[in-house]
This record gives sequence, structure tokens and C-alpha cells, in this order.
Amino acid sequence: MINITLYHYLIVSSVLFCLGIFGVITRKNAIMVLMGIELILNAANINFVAFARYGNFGNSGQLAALFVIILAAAEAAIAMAIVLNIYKTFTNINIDEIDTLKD
Amino acid sequence: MTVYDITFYLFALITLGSAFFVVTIRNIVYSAFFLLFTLFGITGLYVLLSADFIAIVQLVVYVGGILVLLLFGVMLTHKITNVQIKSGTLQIIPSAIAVIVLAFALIKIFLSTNWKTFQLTAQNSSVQGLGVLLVNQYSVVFELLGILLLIALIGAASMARR
Amino acid sequence: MQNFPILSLLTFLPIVGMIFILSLTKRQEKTIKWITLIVTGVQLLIAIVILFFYNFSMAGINDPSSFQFVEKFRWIEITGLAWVGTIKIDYFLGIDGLSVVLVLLTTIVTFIATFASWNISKSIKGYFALFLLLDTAMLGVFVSLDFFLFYVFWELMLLPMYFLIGVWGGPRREYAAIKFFLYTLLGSVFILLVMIGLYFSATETLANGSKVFSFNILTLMDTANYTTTGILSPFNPNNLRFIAYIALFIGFAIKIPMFPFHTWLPDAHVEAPTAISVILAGVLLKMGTYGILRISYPIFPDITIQLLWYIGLFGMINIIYGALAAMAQKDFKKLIAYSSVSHMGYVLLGMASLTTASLSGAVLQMFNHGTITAMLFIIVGIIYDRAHTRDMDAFGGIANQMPIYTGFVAVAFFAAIGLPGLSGFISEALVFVGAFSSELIRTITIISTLGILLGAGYMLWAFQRIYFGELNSKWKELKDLELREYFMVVPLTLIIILLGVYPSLILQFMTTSVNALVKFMGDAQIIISSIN
Amino acid sequence: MTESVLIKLALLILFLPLIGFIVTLLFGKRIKWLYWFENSILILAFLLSAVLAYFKLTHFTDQTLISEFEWINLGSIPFVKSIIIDLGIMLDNITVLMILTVNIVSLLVHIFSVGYMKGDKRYNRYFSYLGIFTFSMLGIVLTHNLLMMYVFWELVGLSSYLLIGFWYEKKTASDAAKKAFIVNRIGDIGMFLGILTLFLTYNTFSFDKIFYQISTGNLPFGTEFGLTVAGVLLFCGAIGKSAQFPLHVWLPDAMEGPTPVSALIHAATMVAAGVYFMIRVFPILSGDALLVIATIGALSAFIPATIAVTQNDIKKVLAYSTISQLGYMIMAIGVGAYTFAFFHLVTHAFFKAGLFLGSGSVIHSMHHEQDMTKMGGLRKKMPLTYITFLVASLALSGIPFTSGFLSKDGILAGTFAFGSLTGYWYFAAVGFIVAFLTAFYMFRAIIMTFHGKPKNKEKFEHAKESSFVMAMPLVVLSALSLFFWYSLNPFNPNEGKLLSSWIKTPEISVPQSARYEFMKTDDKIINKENLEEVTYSNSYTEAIHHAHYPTLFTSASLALLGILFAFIFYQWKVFDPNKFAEKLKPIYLLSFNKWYFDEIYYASFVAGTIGLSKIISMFDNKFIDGIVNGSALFTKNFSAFTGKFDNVVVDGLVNMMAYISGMFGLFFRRFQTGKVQTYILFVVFSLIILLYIFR
Repeated sequence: MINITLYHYLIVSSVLFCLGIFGVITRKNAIMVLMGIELILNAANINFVAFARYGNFGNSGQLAALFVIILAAAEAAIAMAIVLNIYKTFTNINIDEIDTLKD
Repeated sequence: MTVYDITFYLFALITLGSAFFVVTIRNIVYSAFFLLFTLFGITGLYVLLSADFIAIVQLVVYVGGILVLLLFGVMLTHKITNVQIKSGTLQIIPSAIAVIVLAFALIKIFLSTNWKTFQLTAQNSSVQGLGVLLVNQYSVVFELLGILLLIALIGAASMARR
Repeated sequence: MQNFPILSLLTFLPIVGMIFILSLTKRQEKTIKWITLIVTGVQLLIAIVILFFYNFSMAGINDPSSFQFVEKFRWIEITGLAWVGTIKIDYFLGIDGLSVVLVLLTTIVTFIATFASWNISKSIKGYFALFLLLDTAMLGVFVSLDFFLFYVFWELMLLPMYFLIGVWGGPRREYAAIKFFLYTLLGSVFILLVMIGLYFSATETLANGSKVFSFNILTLMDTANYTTTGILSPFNPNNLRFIAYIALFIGFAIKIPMFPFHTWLPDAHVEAPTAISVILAGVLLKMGTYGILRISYPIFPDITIQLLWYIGLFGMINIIYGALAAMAQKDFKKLIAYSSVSHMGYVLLGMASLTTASLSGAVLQMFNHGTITAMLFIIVGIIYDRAHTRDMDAFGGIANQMPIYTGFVAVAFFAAIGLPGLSGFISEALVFVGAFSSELIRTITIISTLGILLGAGYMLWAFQRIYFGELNSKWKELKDLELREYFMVVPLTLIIILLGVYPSLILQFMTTSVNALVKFMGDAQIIISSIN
Repeated sequence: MTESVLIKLALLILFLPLIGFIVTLLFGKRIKWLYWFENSILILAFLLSAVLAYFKLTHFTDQTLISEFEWINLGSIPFVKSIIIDLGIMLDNITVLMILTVNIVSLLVHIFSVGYMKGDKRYNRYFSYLGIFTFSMLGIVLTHNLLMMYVFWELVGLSSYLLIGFWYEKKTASDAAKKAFIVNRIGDIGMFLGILTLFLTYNTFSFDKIFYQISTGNLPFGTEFGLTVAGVLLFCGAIGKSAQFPLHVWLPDAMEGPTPVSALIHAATMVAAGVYFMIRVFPILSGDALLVIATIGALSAFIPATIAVTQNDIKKVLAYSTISQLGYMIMAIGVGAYTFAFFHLVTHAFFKAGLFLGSGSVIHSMHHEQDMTKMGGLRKKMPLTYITFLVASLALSGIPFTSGFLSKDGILAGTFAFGSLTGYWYFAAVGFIVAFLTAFYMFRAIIMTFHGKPKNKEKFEHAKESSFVMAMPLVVLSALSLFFWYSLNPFNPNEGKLLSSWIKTPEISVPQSARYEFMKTDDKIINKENLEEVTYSNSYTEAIHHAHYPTLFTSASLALLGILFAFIFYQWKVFDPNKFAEKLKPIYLLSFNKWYFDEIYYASFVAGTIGLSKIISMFDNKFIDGIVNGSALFTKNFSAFTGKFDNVVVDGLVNMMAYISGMFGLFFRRFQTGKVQTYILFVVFSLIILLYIFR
């Protein structure tokens, strides 16, 4: 008898989500922020797949997860390009120091 | 406590534990490596959820693609000779409180919701099903995503080149 | 010919010209002027064509079938509105003996005003575009038989006039333009109120048998069309016809302008450029009296007859007051402006007696005043162009320097005085003949004859001050008339003399209509008084 | 010669001067000789009018020819009858004689002007004005209706305006022209109202139709008083045009015009128009109206005669004598001496034209000197002028063997008879006094001008007899001042064709009850031989018969007495006139200052009107415009207040809100770090709060 239910997955994903948010909020380094975002996305993906599995939705949930992964890839690529540009301009990628728009 | 259960807990622990280190360790390279573990753990969870294709994609794309990309980013933006590849943190305490409270709130919501679930049945590989869906029901989304990816790549390339 | 939409052609031809002008560039000044001239010239020709095909025996006034060149179709129709039901507004044009004269006057005056505009130098394109718009509005007022349409044209006239005075005027042009605009707008508000009141008081039966409210002036004239509850219906014992009549009358009186609403006139005239003064005095003032004859009188015959004495009284005040005020003026143009006030008094006096002779005289006086005053303003313009002053005391002896010009001035002045043989006399005489025969206003008429004397007084005094005496050496350089100015004064002089000798030329167009109006007023009054 | 030919001839005569006017006016500036065109037109008109008069008087003696056409038709008028205004002309004996008179005088004035106006810069213009003047006057003479009468009446006013103000560079001239026109207008208003009254009642302007209606008993406003009012109102026109008291003030001033113009205006045309008009409407004048007319006439005869006695300007003397003589005519109409009024009109036209032209000749040779005190002795230099002037003066004074004697005697006889019949003797008294005064002042003028020693040597030396064109009219006119043209018996005018068969008192239309007693028709005895008296009662015939010789004798002797006095005072200097004047200073001053009419009128009417106009203008500017501008100002101030309110209170609130927001902003600004991460933290907090709220 399998005791693992949907709730377990949901708890895992929500904890992962919160950790991702924590990373996004606390880190100075842009790449670290990106990593936090990846965590958030993955948390969401877990939910997708878990709901698909337990909710009898067929494969659509997995497909959504697949799309998220694709988007994450695109996002990562763009983000890295931006980070590189920022680095070229400011010689660092600490986002708390990059506040030219502030004033 | 079945094997399945144990496996789940194991993967969950790997995932959450390394994720915790990802967001707390100051050294970027280290956190990147911990991210690898996190992703790996998530892959395991996918497998447990009978999402074989997603698991493979997760491995290939995340671990093989995104993570490598991030590492390249780390390398390119921090001069190797400069050993200080560390990332500073800010507003740790309020963030921690907020996140913990949020986590509890979320968990509470999830748990208090009465999800309508079905009994798990054994499943075959989902690859075929996904393939059919991709070219039938979601073909437009698929195409669009393809175009999006292409644009993103070209854009990233052109941006990075400057 | 009766089926050809000649009135629409006449009315909207200037709009076509305006569009043409607007599509030109600013620098094509010659072309712009010529287009205006051609448009107004063609209008004059059309008006003459209308006169040729005009049937003298058809009366008009209240009978739709005897209007001529009628064009009528549905313009606005909104069905199924709550409470109101159907809103229906007709595009209804037509002329009878009252309007045909004024249409002719408008085309003549506009044509001549185009010549007077020839030396405008400031943003020519805008000027002539507005000029043509004004032309359309004026003609529209005279040919429309639907109150709503009438009102639209009436208001449309304000806009170009405001700009023409306010932009191309003299030193105090803003003041004058705003005064003119606000004054006339005030009048328009009154007219609008009454118009709406009338609309909700009378119905018209459509072809399908349903009854709808109507703006049709002819419908509004017929007592039978009024509902029992309308606020302006004679059937309603608590009707507001009296107040409405006064409001409407004030609305029109401002345009005449009637004492005490006349003070916009001297300012507007003094500041307006010559051509605009010509149009203002020549045509616009007539819109007030025309409105009274076309709308106030036949729609409210009962009230009109109650108030005839007061109309006559105000006519008298206008005559005497205007003449006295003119006598005190030093500014040549202001003098002419006040003389306009005085002369429009004759029209009011003529309308007050409700006899054929005086009504004919009143309508003829509108025409004659239009031509005579137009000429007077052209005269002022000519001397102002040369001397750049209008102070009469600064002149003197101009007769020697500009003899031909002075000859034309003499014709215009004596026509304004009412010298027999010139057109002004006939209309004044007819007005007096008719007004004197009305016992009600006989005393008023007798006092009004003083106007003849005062008119001679201020006109001759002005004539003496400007043209007689030793020539001031300042004016040694003044040149006599040039070709363009001949084009303005010669036609007007010919009209003035011709109508002075043979007034039937114009009178024949209106006699049938005027008689019909007199008869209608008498009949309608009996009908309405039988209701109450 | 048929009737229609006569009518056409009359129309031709009427329009010839108009053609002359138009052509000369339009082309006069370019073509210098055009005044000869105007003159030849007048010669033609004169010849034609002579032909017309001949045929009318011989072939159609008792007929009245009327030709009319429809001018204005106001269609079929509801409630009342139709209004159709006809224009037309009427030819009767009076008309053709008047046309002849007008044309003769006008022609002679034209010819005289050729010499007199030589060298004027507006030479041709002057002749064109004479043309329109003649045209207007002929129109008055020919018309058969009141409206046309009024039309030409006004045109005469216009042409007099043009001619009096011909030398408009002079302020006095243009003033005089204006004054003439406006004073005339005052009378015209009355006339116009009279015409309106008649039109209102009879719905026509034609004389014959109105007369017929009145004779059938249809009166204005239904009363005899209405008829009297209409008659007096019509007479107002004549008061203005014929310069009767109290509107006579324009005439002396009108002397500012060129002297030939004075001759034309004050002899045969303009001032004659008033008398002519009264002659025309004589049949409708009721007894009361006639009394008013006679009174005005008497006053107008007397007052100017007293003024003329003291004037030094030769033209002024003639001007006042003109008013005085016109007063005679009007008085004659008032007392019913219809035929003599017309007779005097004709004779006066000739001798007064002669006098004016004679004075013109003098003035011309004296280089435009008009003051008689600077003349004297001109008899030797200008014998022809002297003789003609003398003849005309004798005629004016009413000395036997002149035309003036015949006509004036008739008028005096009329007043005498009137006095004997009605008891109003003072008309006769005035007549005789004025006859004496006339003779006195005329000979005073002659003596001062032509007799004695020259006062101004230099001018005297340059004076010389006028040229032929100027002398010829003088001769003709003085010839026409002699008796034989009118009656072969120098003591009885009634023996001439003129009074015995051509001019007859018309039938009176006025109801019997409204007439003078003696005008009532009693058909018992009608003296068929003397057709003149056919319309009046027998008593009148007797009275005038009795009056004839006494008045004849009295008037002649009074005139001679006047001449004697003039010689005593001025020629022989038995008494010094200046001393005499000193003694009677108040009367002298009153007379010398023309009874202060101008001053009184100026102080009352002119200043009053101008003052009123100033007040009205002020009222207009300050009060009415004040209300308008005031309301505008009020609106403006109100809107300014509203604006202030808006600024201070409403905007203040808004600003306060803004300030508060600003404070908040300052406070919350701290949270705006610009860092995405902080924001996300906030989002998380908010999310938590939301979750808490919607739990």
C-alpha cells in the first residue's frame, strides 16, 4: 500500500517554492537569483505532474510541465545574455548595486 | 512504508535539502552544484509520478543545458583569478520569516483543500501520449514555443555578442 | 424647374467653394479670391434664374403647396425613443414672397462684399473660407422652412462671423467679436427654448397615420396641429405662449437690433472689416425681422396682435433713438451703424401695423436698407482705406479731392435720408402709409415721422463735415475711385435708383405673399380667440 | 393737336431738363462746351412749353387733361380694398401757364449764368444742377396726385440743397444748404402727414378723385375738423417750401448760393411751389384752414417787410421781400382770392427774377460785393441794369402800369372784400402796410445802390455794364414786368385773357357748412360774364366790386408814399436815417437782427436736438452699454471669484490632499528601494496578509 498521496508532493513543491522565493529575495548575485527562479519553476512543475498523475487528466499536465521546461530554457538563455551585458557595463552583477533607474 | 514511500522521501529530502543549500550557501559554484542535486531529486520525483518523458527532459535540459549555462555564466562573470566567487545576501531575517510563514500558509491551504483524487493505476510510458497531444491538440502551442525558443536563442546570442 | 433642387444648389455652392479653397495652398491668393468671386457670382445668377421662374401668384406663408422650389425629405429620423416616440426632422427648403426678396438681397450683397474683401491681406485662405461659410448660413436661414434647420443655419452663421470680426477686425476686435457673439448667442438660447417648446406642442400626421412632433414651421402655424396639453398650445388653458412669444421676439430683436439690445451693433460694425460690415448690415440684420415675420407672426398670431402696439413703440424708439445717437457720433462708421438702428426701426414700425402697405414697406425696407447701408459701409471703407481714419472732424473738402466718389456718396446719403426717386423713400413711405392707417399705432407713426427730419439732420451734417468746406491739406494725396471700387458702388447705385423709380420690380414678388400673411394673421387670430 | 399729343408734349417738357442734367453731370467734366447742351435743352423746353400753352389755352380751354399709369399695385388685399398707386400728369390752364413761367425764368437764369458763372471750376456741374432743379419744379407743376407732388417736392429740396451749397468750400454756403433742406423737411413732415390722412380716407393720391370724394361728403375721420386738419397739414409743406412764418429762416441764408440760383429759387420755382401747391389743393381747404393760412400769410408778409427795411445786403433785402410777397400770395389764398394769388405768383416770378438777376449783375460787376453801403452811383456805370432794376422795383412796389400793380391790387381788393364780409379787417390792414413798406425798402435799395456817390471808389472804377448774355435776361424780365402782357387795361386786371377766361376759381369741394359764409354757393345769381366769381356767393362779387377802386387808389398812393419816404431819407437826406434808427433803437435792432428768429431757433431747437443727441449717445454708451458691459463685468468678476474660490478652497483641498500624499510618499519612499527583491518581499508579505484575510 502506497502511503504517498498528492499531499506529499504538494508539500514538497510548496517548500521548494518557498525556498526558491527565499533565494530570489535574499541573493545579490544575479545568477543566484536565476537559480532561485529555476527552483520556483520546478516547484510548479512538480505540481503539474503531480496533479496530472493523481487527477486523471491524461497527459496534458505533463505537457504543461514540458512547456515550462522549454520556457525555462529560453528564459535562462535570455537571462544569461542580460547578465553578461550587465557585467560588461557595470563589471559586476550584483543587482543591489545596479540601480541606475532608481533616481 | 513501501519502497515507493521510501524512495519518495529520499528524493524529497535530496530535493529540499540541496535546494536549501542552493539558496543559503554563499559560494556560487557550490550553490550551482547543489542545484544539480536538487534537479536530480526532482527528476526522481517525476519518475515516481510515472512521468518518464518529463524526467528525461528534466535531466537533459536542466542538468545538461541550463545548469551548464549557469555555470558558464558564473565563470564568465567572475574572473577566475579572482577567487572571491561569492554572493552577498540581504534582508535575510524578514525574508526568512516571510518565507516560512508563506510556506506554512501554503501547506495549510493545500492540506485543507479536499482534492478530488483517483486511485493510482499502473501506467505505461507517456511518451506516445505526449507525442500525440503535441501534434494534435497542442500543435499550435508547440509551434509557438518552437518559434519562441528560436527567437530567444537568436536574441540571446545577439545580446551576448555586443 | 420646380423640381430641380435649385435652393440646395444655391445654399451649398459656397460650401463647395470653401472646400476648394481649403484644398489650395496659402500662397494661391489670386485663385482663392477668384474662386470666391465666381462662387458668389454664380449664386447671383442662380438667384436671378429663380426670379425668372418665380410664380407671382403663389402665396406661400402657411400653405405648403404654394411654396416654390420646394425640397423636402427626411433628414433625421430616430424612432422608438422613450416618451418622445419618434424624432423627425425634415430637410425642408422653399421660398415665397418674403424670402425670395431676401435671397436676392443676400446674393447681391455677398457678391459685392467679395469685391470689398479684395484688399484683405491677412491669411486670405481662412478669410475667404469663412466668408463662404457665412454665405451658406445666411442663405440657409432664408430658405429653410423647418425650424430646426432654420436654427442650425442661424447658429452656423455665428461662427464665421465671430472669427471674421475677431481676426480681421480693427483694434478692439476681440471685444467687439465677443460682444457680438455673446449677444447673439443669448438670443439664440431664447429661440432654442421656444423652438423646443413648440416642438413638443404640435404634431404632424405622417403618411402611415401616426402622429409625431414636428419642427415644420408650416405645421406649427396651423392651430389644428397643436396637442391639447402642449405648453405652447392654444388649447392648453395654462399655456405659456405669451412668455414664449416674448422670448422668441427678444431672440430675433437682438439681431435686428432693437432698442435696448442694439449696443453690439456699433461696436461690431466699427471693428469689422468693410466687407463684413457690409454683410452684417446688409443681410444679417434682416434675419431678425425675417425671423419675426416668418416665425413669430404666423405661429403666434394671437399674441402678436396683443403686442402690436409695443412693437410699434419699439420701432419708434429705434427710429428716433438711433437717429439721435447717430447725430452725436464722431466716428463715420459708428454714425452709419446707428443709422442702421434707426432704419431698422422703420421695418419694425411697418410690421406693427399688419396692413399690406406697411408690411410690403417693411419687407421692401429690408431690401432697400440692405443695399443702401451696404453702400454706405463701402463708402466708409473707401475713405478709410485711403485716409486711415474715420474721424469726421478730421476730414473736410473731400468733395473737391474725390468728386466722383462724393457723387456716389451723395446718392447713398440721400437714399438713406429717404429722398424720393431713390429706393429708401418708397419703403419708408409705404411703411408710413400702412402704419398711419392702423388706428392703434397712429400716434406712434406721427411721432416716428420725426425720424425723417432727424435722418436728414445727421446725414447732411455728416456730409457737410466730411465732404464740404476747404480741403484739409492732409488729404491732398487721396485718389478718386479705382476700378474695383466702381464694381462695388455702381451696381448698388443702379439698384437704388431703379427701385426708387420703379419699386414694383421688387414689390411684385411679395405682394401675394404679404396679402396672404395679412389674411392669415386675421383669420388665425379669430380661430385662436374662439378657442379661449 | 390732340389731347394725347399735348400730354406727350408735356412729358417731353418734363423730361428734357432731366436729360440735360444727366448728360451734363456725367460728361461735364470732360466736355467743356456741354453747358450749351443744357442751355439749348432749356431753349427747346421753352419753345415747347410755349406751344403747349398756346394749344392748351386756345383749343382746350376748359378741359383738364389727365394721363396716368399704374405704378404700384399691392394686389388683392384682404379686409380692405386694393391699394393701387397711380402716377400721372394733369394739364389744365394753371399748369401750362406755370410751366411756361418756370421755363421762361429758368431759361433766362440759364442764359444769365453763362455770363455770371464764367470761370467757375464746376461750371458744367452748375448747369446740370439747374437742369434737375427745373425738372423737379416742372414735376411739381405737372403732377396730378399728392404722392408725386411730394416726390418732386423733395427733389426740389435736393436741388436747392445742391445749388445753395454750390460753393461748398464756404462754410456759410454749406450751412445754408443744410439749413434749407432741414427746415423744408420740417414742413414736409406736416405735408406728409396730411397726405397720409387723405390717403387713409380716400385710398388714392389723385387730386381729382380726392376732390370728388370730398364733394360727396366723405371727410377725413368723418368730421369737418378732420378736413381742416388735413388742409393745415398740407399747408405745412407750403410753409416750409414757400418760406412762410415760422419756417422762413432758411430763405435769407439761401442767398449764399450763386445769385442766379437765388433768382431761380426765389422767383419762379422753389418758393413758388408752396403757393402752387396751395392753389392745387384749394378746393379742399375748409374755412378754418383758410383762416389759418391767411393768418400765416399775413404774418409772413409783415414780419419780413419790417426786416427788409434795415438790411444792408442787397440780396438780403430781396430775400425778405420775397418772403413778404409770398406771404401776400398765401394770404390771398387764405382770403379766397384764388385767381389773384396765382396771378401774383406769375408776375412776381418775373419781376423778382428780374430783381435778383439785376442784383446779380451789380454784384458781378462789383466783384462779389453785396453790401449796399459800399455801393452807390452805379446808375452811371450800369444804365441798363439800373433801368431794368427800376422797372422791376416799380412792379414790386405796385406802381400803376406794372404787372405788380395789377396783381397786388387784386389781392388787396380780395382782403378788403374779405374784411367787409367777415369782419377780419386786419388782413387788409397788413396788406396796405406791407405795400407801403415794400415801396420804401425797394427804393431804399435802389437809392443806396444806384444813386448818390460811390462809397467804394476802387470797386466803382472797375464796375462796368454787364455783357450781352447777362443783360438780355434783364431786359426780357423787366419787359415782362409791364402791364400789357396780362391786361390791356392797366387798372383792371380782369380785362385780360389771363383772368377773364384762363384762370378760374375751381369748384370748392368742401361741404357748405365748413366754408366761409361768402364761399357758400347760392345759385340765385351767377354772373355769367365774369366767370371768376362763379363759385362764390353773390355777396362776394359785390364786395370785391366795391373794393376794387378804393384799394386801387389806396395801394397806389401808399406805394408812392413809400417811394417818397425813401427819397426823403436816402436821396435828399432830409432826415438822417441813422439818427432815426438811434431814436427807435429797440425796433431798429429787432428789425436789423431779423427778429432774432435764428438765434431763438438755434438756442431752442438746434441746440436742444444736438444736446438731446449728446445725452442719448451718453445714455447709450454709459447706461445701456454700461448694463451690457456691467453684466459682462459682473460675470467676469463672478468668474474671477469662482476662479479664486477654485484656486484657494477647492484647489487648496486638492493641494492638501497632494501634500498629504506627498508626506505619505516621503514615508513610503523608504520602501521604494528600486530593488526587485524588496518588492517581491513585500509581495510575499501582502500575499500572506491576503491569505490571512481570505482564509
